[in-house]
Amino acid sequence: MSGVIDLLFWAFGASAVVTGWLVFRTDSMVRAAYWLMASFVAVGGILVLLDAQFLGLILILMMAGEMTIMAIFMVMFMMNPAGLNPMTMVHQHRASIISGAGAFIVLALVALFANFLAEPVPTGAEPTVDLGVELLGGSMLVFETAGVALLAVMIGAVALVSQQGRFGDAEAGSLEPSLETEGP
Amino acid sequence: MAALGSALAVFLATVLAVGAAKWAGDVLNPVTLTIPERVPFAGGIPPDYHAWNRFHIRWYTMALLFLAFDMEMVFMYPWAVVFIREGLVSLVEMMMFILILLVGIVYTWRERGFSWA
Amino acid sequence: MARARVFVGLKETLGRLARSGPIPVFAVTAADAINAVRDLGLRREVEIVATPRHASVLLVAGRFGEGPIAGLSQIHDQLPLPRLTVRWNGEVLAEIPQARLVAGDVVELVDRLLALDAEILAGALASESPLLPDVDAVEWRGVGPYGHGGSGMTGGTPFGRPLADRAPDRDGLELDQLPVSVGPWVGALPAGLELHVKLQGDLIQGVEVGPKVAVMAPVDAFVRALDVPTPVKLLEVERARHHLRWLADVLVVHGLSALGLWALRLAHDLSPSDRSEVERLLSAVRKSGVIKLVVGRIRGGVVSPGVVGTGPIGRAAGSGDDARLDDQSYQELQFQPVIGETGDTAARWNQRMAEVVQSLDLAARAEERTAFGSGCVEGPRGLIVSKQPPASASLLEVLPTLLTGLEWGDAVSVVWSLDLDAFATSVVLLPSGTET
Amino acid sequence: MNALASVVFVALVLLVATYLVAVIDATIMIRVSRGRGYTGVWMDPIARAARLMMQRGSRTERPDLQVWFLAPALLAGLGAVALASIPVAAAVHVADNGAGIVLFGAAMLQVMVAVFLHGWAANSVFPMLGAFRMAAAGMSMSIPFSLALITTALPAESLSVGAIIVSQEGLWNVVRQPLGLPVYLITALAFSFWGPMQLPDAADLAGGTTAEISGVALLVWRVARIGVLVALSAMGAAAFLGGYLGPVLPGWLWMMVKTAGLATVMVWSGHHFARMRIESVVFLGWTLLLPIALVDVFLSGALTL
Repeated sequence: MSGVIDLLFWAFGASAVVTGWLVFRTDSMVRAAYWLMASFVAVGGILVLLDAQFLGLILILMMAGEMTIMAIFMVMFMMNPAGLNPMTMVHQHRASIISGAGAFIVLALVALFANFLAEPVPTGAEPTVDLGVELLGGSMLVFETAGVALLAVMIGAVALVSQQGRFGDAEAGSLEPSLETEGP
Repeated sequence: MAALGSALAVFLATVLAVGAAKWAGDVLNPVTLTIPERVPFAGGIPPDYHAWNRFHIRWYTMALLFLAFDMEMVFMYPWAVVFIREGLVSLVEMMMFILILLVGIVYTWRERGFSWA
Repeated sequence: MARARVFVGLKETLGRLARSGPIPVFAVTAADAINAVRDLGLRREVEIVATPRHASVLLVAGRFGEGPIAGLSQIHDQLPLPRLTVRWNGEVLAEIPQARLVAGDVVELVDRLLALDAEILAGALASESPLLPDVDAVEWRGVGPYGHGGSGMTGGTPFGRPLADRAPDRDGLELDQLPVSVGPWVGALPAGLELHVKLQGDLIQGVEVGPKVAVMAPVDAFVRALDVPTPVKLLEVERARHHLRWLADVLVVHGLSALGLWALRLAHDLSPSDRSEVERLLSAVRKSGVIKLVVGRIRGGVVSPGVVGTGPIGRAAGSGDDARLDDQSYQELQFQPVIGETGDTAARWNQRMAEVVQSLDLAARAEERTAFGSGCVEGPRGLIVSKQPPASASLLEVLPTLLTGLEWGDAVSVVWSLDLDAFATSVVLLPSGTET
Repeated sequence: MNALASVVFVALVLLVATYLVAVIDATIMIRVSRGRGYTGVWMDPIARAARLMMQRGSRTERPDLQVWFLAPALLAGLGAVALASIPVAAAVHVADNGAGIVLFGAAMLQVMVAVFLHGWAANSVFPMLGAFRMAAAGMSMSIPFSLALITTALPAESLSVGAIIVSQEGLWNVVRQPLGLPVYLITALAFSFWGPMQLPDAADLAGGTTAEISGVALLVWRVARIGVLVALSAMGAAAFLGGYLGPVLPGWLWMMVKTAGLATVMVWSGHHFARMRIESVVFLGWTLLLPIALVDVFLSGALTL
């Protein structure tokens, strides 16, 4: 059993890295977005292997929507969205190589030298339940604040992009009729 | 976890089997197509342009709203599991959370964010 | 060798199984064959499909003008193998001389189709080879730095076609505007209508009507009634049948193919006694929500009586114009036209559905009365005056204004609600001896 | 079940169920269109499948070929994995883990991805319009869809489908949460792009995302789409109609009857309700179904306490 799990871990790990790399190798915006999703799905698989089934699956669930939005907005705003003419997805080579290599070294050092707990998850532990209790108990304030933050995000997004407002076209100023000033 | 292993096996097996079926279909009827046979169909007149373009979605407001609500869904799942255990507190807390988000929906609806831009 | 035998055996079995199902047919239809093709759709042996990619048979029905038919060779090549072309009730095709000629009614056509299909499934008959030459429309292979025809980020003709250009939009974003030619032969639009549409996203920013296909004028009971007084009963049943057939088409476009088939079946042998059955159909159509929840929600698509003042379109917009009011027989029957108000897409649906019932009612009371015959008739699409193009011909001029700004699906709904005829979609050739 | 048994089991269930739904669809089609005296419904799906297997596949001139090939297989795989997350009888399941409804929801959201990719990859205008319609419909419907399912987890205190079924021993969720099943069924139509929500493959797009495919690819796409419908019906039966619970008959038979019932309702709706406009779908999802689903959550929650 543990042999299979090891195998799956390496398979998921390798696919996460390879698909992540493919994000930058493709010319198509849609492919890039969904390669990224594939990478997240592989990470979700690793989370499941770590017995965090809910977190792993919810990652896969969420990324379907999020990456579709990413694909759609990239298609909407990028020139040549399908990559019919070859182009490069990587820019600022020197800076990205340095930061990439730096991040890799730091993470590798952490992986090699950090003192990880070797405790397996106790049998009978229910991570989903613990998560729920935490949300409603200790982290209640954080959770409700997240609600307010999400509301702010929504209103901000709508205010920025909505073209036809309540009081007519946004470009016309969207003034409430009672506030209409005299003259043109 | 073993259950999810089975799920993975089912998924991969179906995808592979379907792939094999399509491969068999291509073996039965080898695909060699001429250029006109590959022209996209829109009623008989060949297209002048590639269909792939900067596609203007008319519901971008809704797409942004979806991002926020997708986050909210993540909280709902663990909440549902501990709902009875935590009792009234959980109901009130989640109601507060949802009511805050509903303001966003009402605002978007008032700004006509759900109709085609 | 053994493997080849297995494949042959497998193909034979599949062919035998496939024969018991419907033959998918893609139809290219001239005006005088539209009703025949609709009747063909009633047969279980045949299924009319919306795209050539799903079809086994290309059916070219009815009489066209001389010369090649726009888009026909292209569509022929878009059919997957094994494919077959059948020419029904018309001359030999210049572009597909090997097409099998069939003359006769639906029964004969279906018999011939079944025989040909069985042969082709058994491999006894070779599939038709492509018509168009296997060459690129635009030189692109080996062109440019990557050999794919493109240049820079968006320039050139990568893989044979350019990329769309940007255009400003009503919401201030400047994104790509994709010019597409839709039609003349696509299930989503009336046969023969070719639209050059500028799409930004799924929204239409501009419409031009493409070149028209030449077809022979269809002759129906209403055209004959121009010269000969015709029984009211016959005319009104024909009118109801016409509207039911229109209903069948639009129901299919709105995803209600089963109800559409019911409408066709009713239209096929309609008589005034079918009124209760027709009302059941109409009630099912109303309950489907297609009028209130679908076409009723389209913003736009209003045709004012000033544009078309006659026929169901005019009456749906509040015009009281109806040639039947001036006819003595109809006066005796105390005919009063149904008149709508808004003139939008839903009003046109309601108008035609009300007129079906009204026509059946008139037909039931008409007894032996005859009407018209003096050069002017109230046809199912409005006033027909002999030797003049019908009013519906002018509908195409308003199409660009009607459709601009609509989402693609809404635009399709509006187009179908206009019940465009050959005079609108095509160049109509009259039989020799008659003037235009 | 071990992996091999799971694969065989799901494949069998999927094939049989897909065939039955195709027969139900043909029967309803004939009844509604008043085509009397036709007895070929049992043979009809097989004949259509055989014809498509003999047909040569098609390509457009510059598609995203791998993606185009992958999409039908992906849709089939997602239908299978969604079906696998549902117990067919007490303790007989393939992949109902502690988070079965999350697995199911993830598969359904990925259906949106599969359809989007299918339409995008052809590089043709009708499939592409279909792809973007699916994205809009999927996003509008996914929140009420998930909420309806989450509500069924409230009395069960678990995200596992098996636990949700067990929690309905006294009273089915369809009675306890009357708003849930209608919301679930409407949104399920969107994820199986069926009937009133048949937007990506619609007739006004000449077949939409399928407009450019023929042969085996078309067959796979159609079968997979029915497979998704079956999975959605089975989940509806498990989450709202008590799954395998029921008197007299064995559990698996109850599950089958309930699934077939819901599948029939969805297929029936396809022949009786017109396809909605995409704008209306977005509006419906956000301004009607979402508030109803929220009321459902809190009302059922208050009643559960």
